[in-house]
Amino acid sequence: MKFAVIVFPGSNCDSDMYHAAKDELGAEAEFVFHHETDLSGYDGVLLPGGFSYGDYLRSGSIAQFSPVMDAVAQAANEGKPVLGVCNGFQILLEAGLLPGAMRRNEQLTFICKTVPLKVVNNQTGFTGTYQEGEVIQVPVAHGEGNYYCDEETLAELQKNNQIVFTYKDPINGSVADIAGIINEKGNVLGMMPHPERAVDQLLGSDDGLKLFQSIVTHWRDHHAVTS
Amino acid sequence: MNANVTVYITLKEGVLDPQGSAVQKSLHQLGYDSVEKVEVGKTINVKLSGESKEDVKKQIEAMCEQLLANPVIEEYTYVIEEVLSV
Amino acid sequence: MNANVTVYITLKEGVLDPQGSAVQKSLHQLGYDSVEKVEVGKTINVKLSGESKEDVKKQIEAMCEQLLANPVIEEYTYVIEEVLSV
Amino acid sequence: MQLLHEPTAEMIRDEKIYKEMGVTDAEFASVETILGRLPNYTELGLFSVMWSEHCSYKNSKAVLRKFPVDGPHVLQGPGEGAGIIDIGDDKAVVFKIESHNHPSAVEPYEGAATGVGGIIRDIFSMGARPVALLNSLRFGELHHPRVKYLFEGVVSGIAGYGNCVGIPTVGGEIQFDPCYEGNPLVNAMCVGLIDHQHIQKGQAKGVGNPVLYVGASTGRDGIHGATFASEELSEDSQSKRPSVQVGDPFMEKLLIEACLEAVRHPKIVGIQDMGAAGLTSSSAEMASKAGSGIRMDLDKVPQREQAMTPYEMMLSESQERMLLVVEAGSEQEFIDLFEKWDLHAVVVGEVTDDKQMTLVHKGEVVAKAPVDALAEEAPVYHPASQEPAYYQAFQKQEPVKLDVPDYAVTLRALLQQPTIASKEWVYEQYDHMVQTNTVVAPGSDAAVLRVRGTNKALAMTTDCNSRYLYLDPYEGGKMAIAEAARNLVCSGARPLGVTDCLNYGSPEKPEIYWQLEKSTDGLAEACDFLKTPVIGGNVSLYNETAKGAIFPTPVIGMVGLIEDLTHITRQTVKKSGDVVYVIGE
Ligand SMILES: Nc1ncnc2c1ncn2[C@@H]1O[C@H](COP(=O)(O)OP(=O)(O)O)[C@@H](O)[C@H]1O
Repeated sequence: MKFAVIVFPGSNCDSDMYHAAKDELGAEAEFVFHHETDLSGYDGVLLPGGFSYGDYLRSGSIAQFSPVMDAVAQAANEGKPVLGVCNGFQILLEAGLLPGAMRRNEQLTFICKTVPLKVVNNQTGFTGTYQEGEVIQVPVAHGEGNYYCDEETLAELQKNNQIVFTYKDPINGSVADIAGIINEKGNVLGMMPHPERAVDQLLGSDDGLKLFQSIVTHWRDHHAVTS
Repeated sequence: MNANVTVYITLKEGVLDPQGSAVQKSLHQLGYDSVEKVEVGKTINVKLSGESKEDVKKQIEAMCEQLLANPVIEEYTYVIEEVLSV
Repeated sequence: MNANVTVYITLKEGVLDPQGSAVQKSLHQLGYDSVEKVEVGKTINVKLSGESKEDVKKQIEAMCEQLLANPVIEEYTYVIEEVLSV
Repeated sequence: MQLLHEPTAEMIRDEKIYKEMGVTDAEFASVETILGRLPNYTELGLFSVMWSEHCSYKNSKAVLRKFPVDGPHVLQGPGEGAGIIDIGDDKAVVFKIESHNHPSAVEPYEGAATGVGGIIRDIFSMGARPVALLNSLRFGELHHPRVKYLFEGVVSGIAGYGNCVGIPTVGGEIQFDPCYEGNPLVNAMCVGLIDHQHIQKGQAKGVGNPVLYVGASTGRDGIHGATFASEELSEDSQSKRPSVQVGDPFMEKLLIEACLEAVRHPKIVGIQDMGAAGLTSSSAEMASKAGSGIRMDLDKVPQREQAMTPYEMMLSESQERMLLVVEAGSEQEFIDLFEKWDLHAVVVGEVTDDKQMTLVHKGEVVAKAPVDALAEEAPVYHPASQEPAYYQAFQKQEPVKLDVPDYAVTLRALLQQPTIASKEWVYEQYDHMVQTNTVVAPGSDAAVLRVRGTNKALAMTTDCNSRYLYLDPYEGGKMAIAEAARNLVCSGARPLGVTDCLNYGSPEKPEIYWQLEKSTDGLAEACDFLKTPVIGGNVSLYNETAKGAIFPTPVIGMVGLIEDLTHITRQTVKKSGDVVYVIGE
């Protein structure tokens, strides 16, 4: 399986994402610059954290128009797995690939620490190797991670099982403590916590590795016949 | 027409405004007890030109929908001022 | 008097405005070629009461100096609107 | 300091206008001798910033000479943007600390943010990838609203900048004491990693080679920032508004990536950031180090504001700007390289052989001065030194015997002191994990980062107990070095070297100069003894307000090497039943 790691000029978790996919997971991975317009050669897309275009105005607002985003939308349409982490999640929201919006953290300060996350839905192509309800340790690092959606959308998310991760304890004011959601089709996941920072015990946790392993397992299961 | 447009962007009613609440709390701490509510918004001042006022309006609304405001949480109003060349 | 005051905060002339430049660049990339300049500022809407318009004015100016604006890089103006109770 | 009409050379002399720029009578006379004529306003501006304490170290050169600067592993000692130490495997560590005290006193968020931006540029202009940030902060007592405002602003400024550029802020220290009330200290340190072959120097060699300007355009911000840093803070410091610069971390991020690509280009000759004294110091220093001259056409300098004068352009301290010299004929390759990162590089001048800085504006030569005189020949002062009365009184005192009736009560009281209490509120605002190398995060003795591609790790810390230094500068100086070394050793590292930031009051006061002398004696002796050479640093004098000077505060940044990842140790107690030892006297 071959991943594209999208690099916006202000991405800063792109290398971390690349290392997680390539070195820790052992998959193929390549950086794809934001000017590119073709992702047909990749099986999955990783949108890393950072500050895409400086994140002035609103996080991810300018990135939604970058040339590569049309290709990301196309990959999503084709059913390829698309994972947006932190700024990647913000971009998916701004681009309308996931519902809702981000506000500044309730406490108005940036927050960086490892927090317990609940795996609410393990029936996705990203969480298959977790147990349902499992609590995992994953770092967060964001200033605008206060997820918002209106009540209708929230009801919809709940009904369709689209809430994949929640914070075990409230950390930033997010509606329903949402930390990560998936699209209806089940192939686009956005999450504020950084699984790519939790792939090595040396750095404190490797609970995020299973997420990447799940993607590969899911992909293999669905491509077993053709490849 | 040359125009100077100010776009005002505020959070939609019902969307909690963490910045507004924080400012309100600080003002109370500073002793401004009569403050009842604080809301923080953004202004974006755009200098541009268009064929007519209609055209400027069309451009600004398109910009707001596309980029300047996020319709999920924000709403906008704007004021167009004509700039007469010197 | 009950008042609804809107404070407009902008960067002082000559202070770098990375936000404005970023938005401007993005608007150009989206094809809005007629955009000449973009500046980003803040609005703070304060609902408060005072003994008189003078008093409201005094309070608001004090708030601006103390907290709302950063006099080192920002300047402010405000508009006071009287709210007649229903 | 925005004049509609610049004064003529004669007016500058007759009305002693040079004094407004911090130039003394004697210094003005030597400028006249060097030029063989009266300087014009622009030329005087060049000298005034290059000869400010901040750029020339005219009051501190003598004490800096005491520091040991060599060692078997030192690849670059003081004299470049940052020092470099070999760590084996063909890799080296690059680090430096710098102050941004006065800007932070006036505008805490931007002052701290631009301090971080500046030190990062010092590291990547050596060709190194910045891998960690640390800081060292001093404030007055937290119950003052202004202090609280400064503290919160500084912390969020450091966070705002470091988090955006994607360099983890992994360590630091904070002390609260009334002596810092009007004059907080904000020192920022950056650590980078480099492969030996990519080490760059800031030199302008090769007659005819083009000089490229890249990054943010030049505005009127920060004019005379270097001079501002070399004066005491006074009531009207607040009104010296143009000295405040606003940082653009996104621009910095683009510069990091683009410049790291540029230094790997075979046709790069030299690169330096425009820090204090902006275009003036970068161009003069690059030319002086290479034994060349430099000629610049100021009309080519990207400008953010209208009708800027040569004086304003040369003295602006607008942030996020770099100066490069490349081989003639290759300029387009570099322009294209920067374009890829949405950065605009322009040729603003060329290297000459006349050892002069020549500035052209609207087709006319508007300033000409020898680069060595600007960069190297500032006067060196040996201020008077005198043992302060307070110190003599302390020496005569009987040792105080502390009466502690209830240890639990005292312990709790101590732990509530802001200086001692947990700093979690601060470091949770810093992204300390980005780049995924942080093995030991903030909260322990030293931060530890693994070095990818090796089995090694680096430990790093900043330390200084200024109270000790006030009580006894010499012993306190030794203790600052020893404390930093202990923090590294406790993490499993062997200390490699030191960067220091000497924060003191006005050297023109004999008691302050005495503190500077004695404490640097102690620092130098301890560095010598522990074999931790000083490979770079920064001096910040004139940290005074009307209420007096700060404690002598030489902040020590120290970096150590852990040879094996399994040797990393942490501060936390492991499990109950473990034995506790006390080592030492
Ligand atoms: N306190 C100090 N200890 C050791 N070296 C110092 C100290 N202060 C300054 N230096 C060194 O002197 C050299 C010149 O400093 P400076 O002109 O400030 O360079 P920069 O502009 O890059 O800070 C630098 O290499 C710096 O490391």
